[in-house]
Amino acid sequence: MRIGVFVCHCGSNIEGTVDTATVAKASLDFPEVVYATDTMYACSEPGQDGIIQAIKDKNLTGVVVASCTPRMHEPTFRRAVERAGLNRFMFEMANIREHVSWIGRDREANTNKSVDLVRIAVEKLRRDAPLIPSKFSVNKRVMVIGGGVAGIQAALDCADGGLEVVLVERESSIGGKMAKLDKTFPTVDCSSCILGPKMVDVAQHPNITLHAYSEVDSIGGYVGNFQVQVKKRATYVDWELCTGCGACMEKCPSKKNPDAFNEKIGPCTSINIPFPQAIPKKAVIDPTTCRQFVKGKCGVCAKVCPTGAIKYDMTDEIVTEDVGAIVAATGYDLFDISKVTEYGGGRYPDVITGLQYERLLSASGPTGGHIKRPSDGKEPKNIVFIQCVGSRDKSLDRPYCSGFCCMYTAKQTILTKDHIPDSQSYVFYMDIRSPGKMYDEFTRRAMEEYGARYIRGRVAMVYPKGDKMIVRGADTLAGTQVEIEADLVVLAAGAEAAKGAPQLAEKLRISYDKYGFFMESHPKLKPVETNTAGVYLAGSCQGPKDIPQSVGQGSAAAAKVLALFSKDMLESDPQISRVDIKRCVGCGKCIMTCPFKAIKEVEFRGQKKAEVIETVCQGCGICTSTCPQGAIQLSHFTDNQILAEVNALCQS
Amino acid sequence: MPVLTGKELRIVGFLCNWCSYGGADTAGVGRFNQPTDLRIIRVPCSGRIDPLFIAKTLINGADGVLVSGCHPRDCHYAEGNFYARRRLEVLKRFLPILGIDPARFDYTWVSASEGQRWQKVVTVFTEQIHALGPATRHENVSPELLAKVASAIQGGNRVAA
Amino acid sequence: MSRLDALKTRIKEALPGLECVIGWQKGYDALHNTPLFIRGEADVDKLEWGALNVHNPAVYLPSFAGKKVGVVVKGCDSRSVVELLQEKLIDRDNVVIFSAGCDGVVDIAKVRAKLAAAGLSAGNAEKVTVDGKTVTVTAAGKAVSMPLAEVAADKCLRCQFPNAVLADAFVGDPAPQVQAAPAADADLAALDAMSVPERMAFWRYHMDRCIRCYACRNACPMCVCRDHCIAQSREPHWLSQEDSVTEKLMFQVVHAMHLAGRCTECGECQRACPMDIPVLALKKHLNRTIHDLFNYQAGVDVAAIPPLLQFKLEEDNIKERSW
Amino acid sequence: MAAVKYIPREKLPEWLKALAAQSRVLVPVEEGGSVVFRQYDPARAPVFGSDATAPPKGAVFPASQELFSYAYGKAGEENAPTLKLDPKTEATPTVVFGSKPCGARGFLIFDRVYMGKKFPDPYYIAAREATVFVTMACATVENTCFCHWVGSGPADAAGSDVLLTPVEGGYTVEAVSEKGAKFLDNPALTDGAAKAAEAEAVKKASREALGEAPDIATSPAALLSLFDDMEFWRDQSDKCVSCGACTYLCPTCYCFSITDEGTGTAGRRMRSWDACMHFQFTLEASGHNPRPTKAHRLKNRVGHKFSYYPTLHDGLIACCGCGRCVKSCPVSVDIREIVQNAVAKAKG
Repeated sequence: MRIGVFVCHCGSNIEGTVDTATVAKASLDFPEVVYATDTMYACSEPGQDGIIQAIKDKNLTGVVVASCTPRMHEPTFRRAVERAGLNRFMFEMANIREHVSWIGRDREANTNKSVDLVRIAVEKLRRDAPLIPSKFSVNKRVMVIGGGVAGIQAALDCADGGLEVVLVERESSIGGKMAKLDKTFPTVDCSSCILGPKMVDVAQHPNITLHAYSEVDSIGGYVGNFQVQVKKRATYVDWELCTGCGACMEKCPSKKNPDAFNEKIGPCTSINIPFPQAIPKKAVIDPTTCRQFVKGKCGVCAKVCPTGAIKYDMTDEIVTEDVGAIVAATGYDLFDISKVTEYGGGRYPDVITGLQYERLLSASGPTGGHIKRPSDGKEPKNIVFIQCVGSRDKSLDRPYCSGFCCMYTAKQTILTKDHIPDSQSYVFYMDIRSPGKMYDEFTRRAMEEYGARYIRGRVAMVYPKGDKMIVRGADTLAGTQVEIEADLVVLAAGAEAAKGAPQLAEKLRISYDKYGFFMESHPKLKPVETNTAGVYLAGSCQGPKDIPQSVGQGSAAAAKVLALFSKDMLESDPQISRVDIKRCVGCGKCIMTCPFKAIKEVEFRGQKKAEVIETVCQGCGICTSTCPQGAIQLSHFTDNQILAEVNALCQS
Repeated sequence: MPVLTGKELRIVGFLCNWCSYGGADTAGVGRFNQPTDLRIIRVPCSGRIDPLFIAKTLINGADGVLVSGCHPRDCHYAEGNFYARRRLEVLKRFLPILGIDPARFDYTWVSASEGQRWQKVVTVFTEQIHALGPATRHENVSPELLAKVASAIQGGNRVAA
Repeated sequence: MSRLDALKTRIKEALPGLECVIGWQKGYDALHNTPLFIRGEADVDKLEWGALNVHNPAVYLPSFAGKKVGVVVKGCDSRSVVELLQEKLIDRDNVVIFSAGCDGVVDIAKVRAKLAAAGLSAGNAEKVTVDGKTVTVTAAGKAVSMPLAEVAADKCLRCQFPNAVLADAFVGDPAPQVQAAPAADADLAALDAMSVPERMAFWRYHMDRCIRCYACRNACPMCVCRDHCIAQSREPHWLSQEDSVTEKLMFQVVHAMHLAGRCTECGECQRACPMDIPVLALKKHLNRTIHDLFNYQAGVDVAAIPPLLQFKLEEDNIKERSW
Repeated sequence: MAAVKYIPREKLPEWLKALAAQSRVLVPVEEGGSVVFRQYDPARAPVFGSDATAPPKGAVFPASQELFSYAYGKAGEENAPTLKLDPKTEATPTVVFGSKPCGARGFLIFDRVYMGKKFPDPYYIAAREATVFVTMACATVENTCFCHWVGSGPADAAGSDVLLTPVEGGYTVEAVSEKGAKFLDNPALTDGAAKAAEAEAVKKASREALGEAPDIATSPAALLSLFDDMEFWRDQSDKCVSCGACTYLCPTCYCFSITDEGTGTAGRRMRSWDACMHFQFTLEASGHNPRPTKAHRLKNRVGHKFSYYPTLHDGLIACCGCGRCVKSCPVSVDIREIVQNAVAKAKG
C-alpha cells in the first residue's frame, strides 16, 4: 500500500494547539506511509484538490486525513478520494480537532496525541479493503406517524409530490394539538379555520391512506423497504358504514365521561365523535365506560344507528404496510401539573392548564366559547396565568424551555379581555421569550392594549380562600411579595415528549434524548434527518415547537422523502458483516444475536453455515463480537483492524 | 513516543460511533477541557466490542481502558449495548482473577448530546488511572512477588495444595 | 445386574443402528482407562464403568455430525451433551445417551501425589481396585489405600448431578446426591485470598511452563471452533506466535471468555493439561460471576439461551457506575 | 575414555555452582506439580528421581526463537522503503544437567536433519555445539518407558557428554565425549572406581526391569503398507483429540513453523515448534488440506517416527522411547500399541 497522510490546520482550530507539521513529519515513519503533509483547510476545495493531486502524483492507494470528526467530513473526503480514482473506503480519519485541539491547550501533549491518532488510523487503513455497495429497489411509499399539523403537512406535501402516503393517527381524528386551540398567535386567527381545510385535504387526497385510531406495532426492514405492522384498534363501529350523523351520541345514556378532546373539563358520551370537524368524522365507543361493555346490556346506539354500523364484537386488527420511508410526527404531551403540588393543579378545579383554557375559549368547547370556571360555572374576573410550569425547572427535571408558552399566554390574555371586557389578567413570568416574526410586538399588545399585568417572578403557592384562589408570589422587579385573589388560575404547562415516544423510537431504531424527544442527525445541519436512514422527523416529537416551525419541518421532512425517492435504486452501505464460509461452524450464535434478523442459516455442501442478507445488515457488528472463531467479520471494523489499532497503541 | 513519559498514562477508549463518539465530539465543540491521555478507537456499536479487545489491551500493558456506548434503550442498533452491558460486566468481574485491577477498566453510557458528561467521565477515569499508576505486565512481575507466590504453591499440583 | 452389565446389555441392543458407541476401556496401565469406540459387538465387552472413567466422551460428538452415535456418559458428561444440543452442534435424533449413576472419578494427579507421599511412583502402578469409598493402588509391589474422597476429582466433591440430566438409557439405581465439600472450590478460595498483584504473579508463574499444546482446548467439549481456533490460525490476529507469558495467558482468557455461560465445569481442560496448569480456576471464576449476575448454570436445560447471547432491558444485578 | 569418577549427593550443589559460574545450567525442577528444566538456582532443589514432564528439548531448540529482527525505513525523496535485518545466531554456552538418557538421545534425531550437509541450520548448530549434556542414567523405570524398543536403554549414553549413575550416597560420573571430559575437572568429583560395579548393577537392573522388547523391526514396511488403510487409522485415532501434547513433549519432534511478528515498521521473524497433530500443520493457502482428519495426522506422526525417518536415516527410529506421548496424552493414546497393531496387521 502507498499511504498519504494529510494533517489539517483547520485554520487555527487545530494548528492553534497542535503542531501539524510535526504530526505530518512523524507520520512518515509509519508503515507504508509515503507522503505526508499539513494543509490549511483539508475540506476546502483547494484542500480536496491537493489530496486528489497527491493521490495521482504519488500513486497513493490509501489516504488518512487528520482533521475534524469523521462524523462531520468523512463523506466529504470519501467522495474526494473516489474522484481521484480510489475506492472510497480506502480512507481513514484521525479526529485531532474535537478529540484533541479543542479539549486541551498543551501543545506538546496535543501534538503527541495527534501522532498517535494518525498511527492508529494508518494501521486501520492498512487493513482496509475496497468495498462496493450493492443496489436495491425502493418502495416509493411513505408512512407518516402522527396526524398533527406537522404530520398533516408532511403527508400533504408527499402526496402532492406524487407519493403514496400512509398516515397513522393514534386518536380517532387527525388534527393533533392544533385542533384543540381556539385562536393562534400572533394573528389571532381561528385555529380550526386554518387547520380544517388541510384536514379535509388529507381526507380527500387520492394518494393518502389514513389509519386513524391506530398505532405502530412493529417495524422491520430498512430504508427503501420497511415493513410496518399497524395496529388498528377496535372502534366497535364499522367506519365503512358510519356516516358521522351523531344520532348515537344524542341517545347514548352514558353521558358523564371525561372528554379527552376537551382536556377532561367537559363530559362526553361513551360513543363519541370528538369534535364537529373531525377527520374522519366517525364514532368510537369507549369500552371502559360503555354500558354495553361494562354492564353487558344497553345496545341503544346499535338500535338508533341508521346504517347498522355498531359492532360490539370488533377486535383490534393488524395491517402490514410496506413503505420506503417513515416520517415521525408524534408531537408532544403536556407536563402533568399535579406534580407541582404548591400550585394545586389537579386538586383545585379552578387551577387549569393553558390547553384546558383553550377549550374554554373555543366555540366548539364544553362551554360553547363562554369562559366559565370549572368549579361553579361562574365567569371569572381576575385570572392569573403562571408561566414555566414544568419548563426551565431543573428541580422537576425539565430544564428546557417549551418555547411557545409565552406566546400563547399573551394570546390568552388578549382573548380573555375580548370575552370578558371587565376582566383583569395577571401573568407571572420568568422571562418573555418571543423571538418570532411579530411575536414580541404581540406580547407588547397584550400588555399595552389589553392591559394584562405582567409580574416578573415566581409564584410560591396557590391556595383556595372562599370561592377565590389566592396566588402568592414575588415581584422581583418591584422587590415585593404579591398576593392576588384570582377567580381562575391558568398554568402554562410545559411540553414534554409524547407518551410512548421512547417505545416508538426503539421500534424506529432512532435515538431519543433523556426527556424522550427524538434525536435529529445533526442539530444544525440535519434537523429533520435521524441516524437511521429513511426515518425523518417533523414537529414537536424532536423538541417543543410552535405551529409555523412544525409546518416548516413537515414540509422539510417531505422534501427529504421526495429527494430519497427521486432515485429508483438505492445503494446499500457496504460496511456490513461477511461470513468466511471455511471458518463458520454453523453454530448460529450470530443468528441468535442479530437485532435485524440479517443472518440466515444456509446449507453449503451438506453443512450448516451462516449467511448475511446484505441489504438487511446494518453493520453493528454484534455478530462479529459473538462469533468465537472470528468467522463473521464486519467490514471496515474487522477484528484485525481493531486489534491493529490496539497493538499500535500498546506496543510492548 | 506513544505517551508523554511522566505526564500521561496509556488509556485506550472504545466508543460507539452514534452516541459516545458523538458525545466526545460534542465535548470538543463545547471546548470542554479534558486530560490528554485517552486515545479513542471508534467502533460502530458497543455491541461490536468483544470483551477480549479489552482483555488484550490490558494484558498488553495499557494502563486503563474506557468503553462508552449509547444509553440502554437508545442504541442505534436497538440491542447492541444490552449485549455489551452483560459482556462488559462479566469481563470487569473477570479481570481481578487475572491479576488486573478492575479499576483499570470501566464502561459507561454517554449520548451524543452529553458533552459535559463525557468531559466528566474522561476526567474522573483518567484521575482514577493516574491514582493507580502505571500497570505491571505479567512478564514484569517482581522476582520477590514471584518467589513468594511460587513458594506458596511449591510441592502441589493444584492451586491450593 | 451391575451397572456395567446393564449398560452392556443396552448398548448391544442399540449398536446395530449406530455408527459407534463411545465409552471407556482399560488403558495402558492399571491406573489409566482410555476412551473406547465400540464399533462391533466384540468391543462391548471392553467397556468399563467406574472411578477411572475420567474422560468426558462428549468431546467427540460434534465430529460425528450427520451420523447416529451412542455415548456413555457420567452425570457431568451429560451436561456437556445438553450444552451441545442447546447450541445445535449435535442433533438430538443422532445421539443415543447411555448412562448410569456415578459415584465419582479419581483425579490421577491426586493419586500420583498420594503415591509419591508413600515413596512410590504412579508410573509403576500395577493394580487398582476401587472398593466403595476406598481406592487401593499397588505399585512396585506395595499397596497403598486412599479414601476416594481424598483422591476424587474436585468436580465430584461438589457434584450436583451424579445421575445424567439427560439420558435415553439410564440403567441401575441412581447414585446418591453429594454433599458439597469445601475442598472442591479450594482453588477459587486460594485465588480469592490473594491480592490482585499476587494473582498476576500466580499466572506468570504457571503460564510460563505452558507448551501451547492446546490440550486444554481440544479436550474441552464446548470448544467447537477446533481446527479454526484463532490461537493457531492467528487470523484474526488475536494471538501472535511469541511464546510469552502474556500471549499464553491471553489464550486462556480467550478460551475462558468464549466459554462464559457455556462451561459446565467438566474440568477436562485442567485434567488434559500435561503441565498441570490450573486453568480450570479461570472458568470456575467466570461461572461464579455468571451465576451471580444471571442466576444461570450451563448444561442443565436444552431449551435455555446462554446468558451472553441474550439480555434484559433492566438487568437485575448489574449496577451502573455513577460518575 | 576417562576413568569413572564419583560425587557424593551433598556435593552436587558445589559442582552445579561451579558449572553455573561458566555457563547457563539447566536442571529439572518442580514447578506447579510438573518437572521442567530451569536455570539452576541453589534455592531450588533439582528433581533427579523421576523423568521431567517436559524434556530439555528447548535448551537447543526453543519453543519460540527469534531468527532475526527487521526494521523498515524510508529513504530518498520518494520515501522508498529500506530494510534492515539483524540475525541472531549466537548461542549461550549451556549445560543440561540431570536429563534422562532419552532426553539427550532425542538430539541424535535432530542432528541428522539440522546438521546434515544439505541444509545445515546455523541456529541449531550453534546451540547444539554450545550445549553439554550431563545425563542421569535411570535407576527406576515406569510403565510408559519403552526406550529398549528403539535401540536405546536406561543407561544409553548416546547423545550425552557425561553420564551419571545413581548409587548409594551419590553418583558415578563418566565422561562419554571429549566435550564432556572437560567438565569433570572439579574438586567435588573424586575417583569412582570403587563405585563402578555398583553403577553397572544399577544400569543392569533398570534394563531388566523393562523386560523384553517386542520385535518391531518390520515397522517401516508395515506402516508403509497401511498407508491407504484409512479404516485402520480411523480406529487408531478415534480417541485422539488432536492436541499437540505428544509432539511438543517429544524429545525427537523437530518440526517448526516460521512467522513474522511485527508492529509498525519493525518486527521479528520467529521460528516456533509446530505440531503435525494440528490441522494447520499442512493447511495450504488455497484452503486445501492434504491431512484433513486426525487419522491422517496420527498416521503421519507414527509413520514418520517408525517408517519414513528410519528409511531415510539408516534405520534410526525417530523415537527415543521416553513414553511422554503416552503418559501426557489426555486420552492415553499409546504409540506402542499403534506400532504393534500395524506390525500385526501387516503380517495379516
